[in-house]
Amino acid sequence: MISAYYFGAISLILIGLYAILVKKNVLKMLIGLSIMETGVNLLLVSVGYISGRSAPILSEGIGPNQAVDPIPQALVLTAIVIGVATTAMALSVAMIIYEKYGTLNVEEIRRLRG
Amino acid sequence: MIDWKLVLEVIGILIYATFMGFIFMGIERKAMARIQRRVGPPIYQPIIDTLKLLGKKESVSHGFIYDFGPVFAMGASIAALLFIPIANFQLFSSNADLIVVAYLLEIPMLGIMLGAMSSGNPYSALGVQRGLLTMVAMQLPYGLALIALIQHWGTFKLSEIVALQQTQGWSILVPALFVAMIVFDIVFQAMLGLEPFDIVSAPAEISMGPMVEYGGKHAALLFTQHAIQLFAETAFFAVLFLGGASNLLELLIKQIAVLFIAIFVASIYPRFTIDQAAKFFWKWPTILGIIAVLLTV
Amino acid sequence: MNGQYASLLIALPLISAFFVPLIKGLGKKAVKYYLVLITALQTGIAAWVFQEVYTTGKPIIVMAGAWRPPVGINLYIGHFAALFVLIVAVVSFLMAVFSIRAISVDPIDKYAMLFLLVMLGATGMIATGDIFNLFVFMEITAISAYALTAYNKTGEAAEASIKYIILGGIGSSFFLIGIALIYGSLGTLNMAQIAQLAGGMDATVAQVGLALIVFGLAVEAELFPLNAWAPDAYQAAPHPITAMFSAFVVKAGLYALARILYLMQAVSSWHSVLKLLIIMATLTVFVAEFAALRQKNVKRMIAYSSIAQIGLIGLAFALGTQSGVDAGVFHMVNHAIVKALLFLAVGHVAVSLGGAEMEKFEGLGKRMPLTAFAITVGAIAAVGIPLFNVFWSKLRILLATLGAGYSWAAAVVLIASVVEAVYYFRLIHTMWFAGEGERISEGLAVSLMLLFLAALVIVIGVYPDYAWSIAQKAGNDIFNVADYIKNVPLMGVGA
Amino acid sequence: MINELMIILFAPLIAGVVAWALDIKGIREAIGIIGAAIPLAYLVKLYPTIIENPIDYSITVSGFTLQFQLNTMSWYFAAVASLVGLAMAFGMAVTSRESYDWLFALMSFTGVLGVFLSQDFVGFFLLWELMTFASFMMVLRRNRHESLKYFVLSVIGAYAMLIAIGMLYAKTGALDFASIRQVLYMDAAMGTITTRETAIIFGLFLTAFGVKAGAVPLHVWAPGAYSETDQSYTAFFSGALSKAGAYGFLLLYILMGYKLYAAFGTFHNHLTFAYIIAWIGAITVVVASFLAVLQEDIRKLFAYSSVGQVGYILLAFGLGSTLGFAGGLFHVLSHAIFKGLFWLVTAAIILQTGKTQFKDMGGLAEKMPFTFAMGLIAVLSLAGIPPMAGFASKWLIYEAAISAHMPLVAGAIFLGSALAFAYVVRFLYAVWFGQRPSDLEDVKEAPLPLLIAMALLAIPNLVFGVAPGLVTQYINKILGGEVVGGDYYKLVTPTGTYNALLVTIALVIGLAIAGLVYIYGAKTRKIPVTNTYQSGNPVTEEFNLSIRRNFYKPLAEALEFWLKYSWDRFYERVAGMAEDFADSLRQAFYNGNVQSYSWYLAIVLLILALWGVL
Repeated sequence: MISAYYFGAISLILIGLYAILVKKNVLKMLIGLSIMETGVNLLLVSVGYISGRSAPILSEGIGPNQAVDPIPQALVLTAIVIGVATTAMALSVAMIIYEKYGTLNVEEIRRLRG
Repeated sequence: MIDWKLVLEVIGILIYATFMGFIFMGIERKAMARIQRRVGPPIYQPIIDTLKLLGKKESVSHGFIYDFGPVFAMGASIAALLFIPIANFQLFSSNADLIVVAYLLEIPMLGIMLGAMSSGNPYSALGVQRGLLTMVAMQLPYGLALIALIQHWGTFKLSEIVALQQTQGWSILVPALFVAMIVFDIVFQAMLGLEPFDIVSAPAEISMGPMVEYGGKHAALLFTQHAIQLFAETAFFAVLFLGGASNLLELLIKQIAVLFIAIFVASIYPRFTIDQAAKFFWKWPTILGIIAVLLTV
Repeated sequence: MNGQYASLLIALPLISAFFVPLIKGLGKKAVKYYLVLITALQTGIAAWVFQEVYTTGKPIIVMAGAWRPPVGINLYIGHFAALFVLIVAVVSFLMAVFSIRAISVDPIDKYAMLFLLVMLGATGMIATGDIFNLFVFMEITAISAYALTAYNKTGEAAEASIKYIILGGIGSSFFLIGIALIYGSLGTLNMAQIAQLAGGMDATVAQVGLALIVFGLAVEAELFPLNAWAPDAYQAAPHPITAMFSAFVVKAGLYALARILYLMQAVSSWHSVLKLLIIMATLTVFVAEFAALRQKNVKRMIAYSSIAQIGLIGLAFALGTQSGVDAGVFHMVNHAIVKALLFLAVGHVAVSLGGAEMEKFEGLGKRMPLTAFAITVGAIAAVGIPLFNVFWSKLRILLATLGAGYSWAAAVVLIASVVEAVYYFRLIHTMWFAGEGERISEGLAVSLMLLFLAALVIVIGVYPDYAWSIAQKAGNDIFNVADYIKNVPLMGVGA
Repeated sequence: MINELMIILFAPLIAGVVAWALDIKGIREAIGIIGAAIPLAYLVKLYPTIIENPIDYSITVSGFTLQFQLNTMSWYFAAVASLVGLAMAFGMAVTSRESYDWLFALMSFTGVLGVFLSQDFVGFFLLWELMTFASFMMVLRRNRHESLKYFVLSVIGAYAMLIAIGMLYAKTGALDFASIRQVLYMDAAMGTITTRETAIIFGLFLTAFGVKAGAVPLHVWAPGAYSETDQSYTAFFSGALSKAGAYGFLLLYILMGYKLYAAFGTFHNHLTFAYIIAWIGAITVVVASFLAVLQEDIRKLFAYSSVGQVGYILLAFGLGSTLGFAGGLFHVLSHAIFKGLFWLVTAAIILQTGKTQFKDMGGLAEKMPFTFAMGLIAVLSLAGIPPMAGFASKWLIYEAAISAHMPLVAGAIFLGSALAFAYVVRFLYAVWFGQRPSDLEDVKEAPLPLLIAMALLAIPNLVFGVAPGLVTQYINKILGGEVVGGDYYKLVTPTGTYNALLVTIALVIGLAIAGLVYIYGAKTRKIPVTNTYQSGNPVTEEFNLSIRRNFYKPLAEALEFWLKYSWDRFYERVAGMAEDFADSLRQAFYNGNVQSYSWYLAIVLLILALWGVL
């Protein structure tokens, strides 16, 4: 049942994680975050995939047995919307940081500590 | 209901003890003198001194506590005496045991100090300090010696100890108690305030220490107290270690023997300073005391 | 008024959130009072639901769109949910009243909307019976929390918010992966059905799925290595929001963690997950308490103390015994009250004296005696002194921990609470016995609220029976999964 | 009708809250005193009933049933605490200026009564914590550092007890004393609780009660806590609260005695666990007494002396023989009365002179005669001079120690009581006699309520001194058996007798004779103290002729090898290290960098992954 898509999804997640852990620039970290979210969404969709079946749009030719499992796709829709909202929120906060700190380097954004 | 026989005995013993106490002080002075090859005053000299002091026209007082001190000291000595079995007269000794008598013998110290402190004289304050320190120093070995004794005989009551010693032989015959006797003897030296430990009233340094302010009848009171104390302590020593006595004469001989040991030691040794005394007491006598105690447990 | 009106709990904040821009036209003051009105309404409904559930004893099941589970999403308002929805509503109401005075930064309508969304999210997380729905509500809460943290538009607020976003983002992504795995193997999203089928999953997928879900929720529930964002978020957020954070936002995450944990009891590696959680919870208590020891900023200090107490609740839940869960719920209730009281009071001081540094608190007893008294009651209660409410729940938790055999965990928690006593009493000493100052006027509304909360603390402390019985029913609701499954009318269809 | 036990227990707390709330000068004191008097009144009223059978009462709070019982032993401890509490209330009427003091003093009073009366561990722990908290708040007002030191140590003790309670609860499934005793009694044979666990539980209880009683390694809080609070409250603090620690040790015997015996056996025919307690007591007596002698501050001196005296009680309980218990229980009473009296005398001195160091005081005997008389009674009692209660209890402890074949422990008592004598006379000299500093010329006698308080505690010293039988008869009832024979005036033990009345009569005879000799001597001329050695001209300030300051310098020199080590400095270093560790931990972990925070998440993921594989 482990199909190729899982490896794709997991590698995307790891790339995203790598970006967050290594890149010093906040924007790059946010990009990493959204890559990870896409990876998760891919995983979510591939969970519902049944090979050899078509998209779950019921029309005359395609019944419940010919279509793939529709629920994960519904979930992914919500997840994508949430991803977008989070990224938009993050970018607006990043703008405030740049305005106030004058830098986006993660090392320097450390006023709140200890 | 007062049994008159006991009252008579008490009065008789008190007079006898005071008289013998003065004689002991006389002997002490006389023996010291003879050792230093001088003639020394007659044995009854202390009695004359006390009577002279009592005869003085007026004496100085510094307030109520100053007077209360010597009175309390003498009273305590008398009380202590009443609880020691003097030869065949039991007096009150059946009502108290070793620990009570040991504490009663220490109350006069408090009386003298009360008087000395209230006199406000710095020398007397120094005397009080030294008296307290000596007492603190000697208390541990003193306690250990008493504990060894009690553990061996298994009882606290003086009368029973005397009875046991009559039957089973004096305590000094028992090896462990002999060690205890040595410890007790060193402590005894300090209790009497004789030479190596007479730091309390070191004549040269702080001129008679606590007694410096005393004169007239206060001094007389203190002299009589010292006499009774001397008699009581020697009797205590005799009762504990030398098997008490069936009659007064035998007790007297033992008391004088004990006194002479103390005098001989006193006339040889120079005076300790107070912290040397403390260190000394907590070294040798305490070790000996612990040995005696462990042997008898 | 049958059970269906309970869905208003979710609907009301949502609808009123979208009406806010209209109210904005009437002026800034109107928005604030509107907020107070809505939260008051929400409290009314929540109180009615609480009374309904606790008298009838049966949970209220609300089915979205009348679809019966597992096809439709259902709200399961059992004893715990009823209790905690009421707490969410009450604390939101109090903070709404406090916001009137505390919030001066201009886009007040945005604040009102986000405030309602946070309340909605928390209520949703507690009430939902479907794990994806749980994820959605968690994201709603999270995003509005990110926005509210950055609301003050200062450098620190933005920094705190970015930290919260990145860590929260990672956490929720892994949570979603966990859901994907569980959906993949069980084919259902409804919690009751998952509980039924959990035994059948194959071991590795179950273990990885459970671990990832627990990891995702642990980030939200501030367990040890994952709670680095929490102190900054608490410190930088506006004062009413910090109180809401500690009173219920984090607790909703903790509840979700506990709910899923106990649902997946049948999973083979359940006990090793519990052991891991116990270690993390104990470390949370230990690190947070020691971190609070030499704090200069009182708000950050109380944030650490709140994290530690939440770690303690996490420990109670992770014990896996009925007494542990009951104690944990009781501590949740007490902690919500005490921390709401403390953050409200500290916020009030920060608002009136301009800042929450320790110097501002010197001689507070003379300048703001009522607030100082409130902080003292809160601090003494938080330390766990008898005749105050937290004592009973802390005692219960420790007895449960020792009962479950984790004496080392109890020892660590107790050492940590000694440290907690030290820094709280240092604060009390600075307030009452150091420093000078003449008395300044304290707002009537805030004072009333402080007195109400302080009175609540002492009343529960002196007579804890009623609170304990509620906590027991709520604890049973989480622990006893069998009757959770029985209550949910499953249609019996499924992969 | 509310049960009497509840009235006894909560009267002080309610009075304290009302006094704090009302906060009107006159009424506050009245309520406080009434609140403190109610327990004593009820206890006296209930005395006849508890002789036959104990009174029980239980309430259920949040699922726990708190049981309270007034039996002979709890009545004894409660009566001692109430007596000292009443004296404290009278004292505080004068010395305390804040309603804050009343609230917490009376709260700790309720705490201590609760500790003595409760029959189950939840109630015991709850009231123990309440007592600790209330007494801590009394000290917090005046000195933050000392109070925190006190609170941290006693809270560590309390939490150690909580862990022990938890472990017992886990093993026996019960929380109330009766069933725990039953289960442990039977368990001694089966041994479901392993020796190691019993050792841990015993160690934890030892720390808990050791902290409260002030046993040596844990006594560091005592000097600071006792001196940094309203002095008349300290009378109660050291008179009654330290007894809670001693009561704890008794509890240890009652609950786990047989189990501990079974677990640890005997060490040349002494119960091993009792032997440990005895030696803790002995070391406490010696160390605390030596420290007390070298103190320069009057409050510190009495604080260390309290620690030493409680050491006597622990020592007595540690002997394990019934005579030891009798001596310990008697000493609980005598310590409460003479130490309470000492603290009230200190309160009077500090109230009138405002001085606390010995070097500033002196020559107060004429200025404050009544306080001096009370001080003298307390001195005689503490030093153990025969006609006083102090001697009777100390005598019993001697008897018990030596007849229990613990010679070295008995030696420690001898040394301890000598040191007690030394520091008590030092107190007499430094405060009452010698050269009076010029600024103390206008000192007046202490106000009336304080004098009443002192009298309240002085009378029992004399009464129980001359008639110790009153106390020992009651103690026999507690221990259930003819432990100490003899009638009201005579104590008879298997190995010794002490007739208190006869000793008093002998002293009176002696004083009479000496008095006669004194009166028939010449008349005396009163001369003021100052012109004894200055031949009349006034003694000026800078020509200080008193050795009040470091009175025992030689002793300090003799001991300076030992004085290098101090538990206090050790604990301060440990606390400092803990705080630095906390600081470094915080700096390291919360370093503010989002990246490192993400690394923490990644590490946890790694652990999950590895752990999954393991």
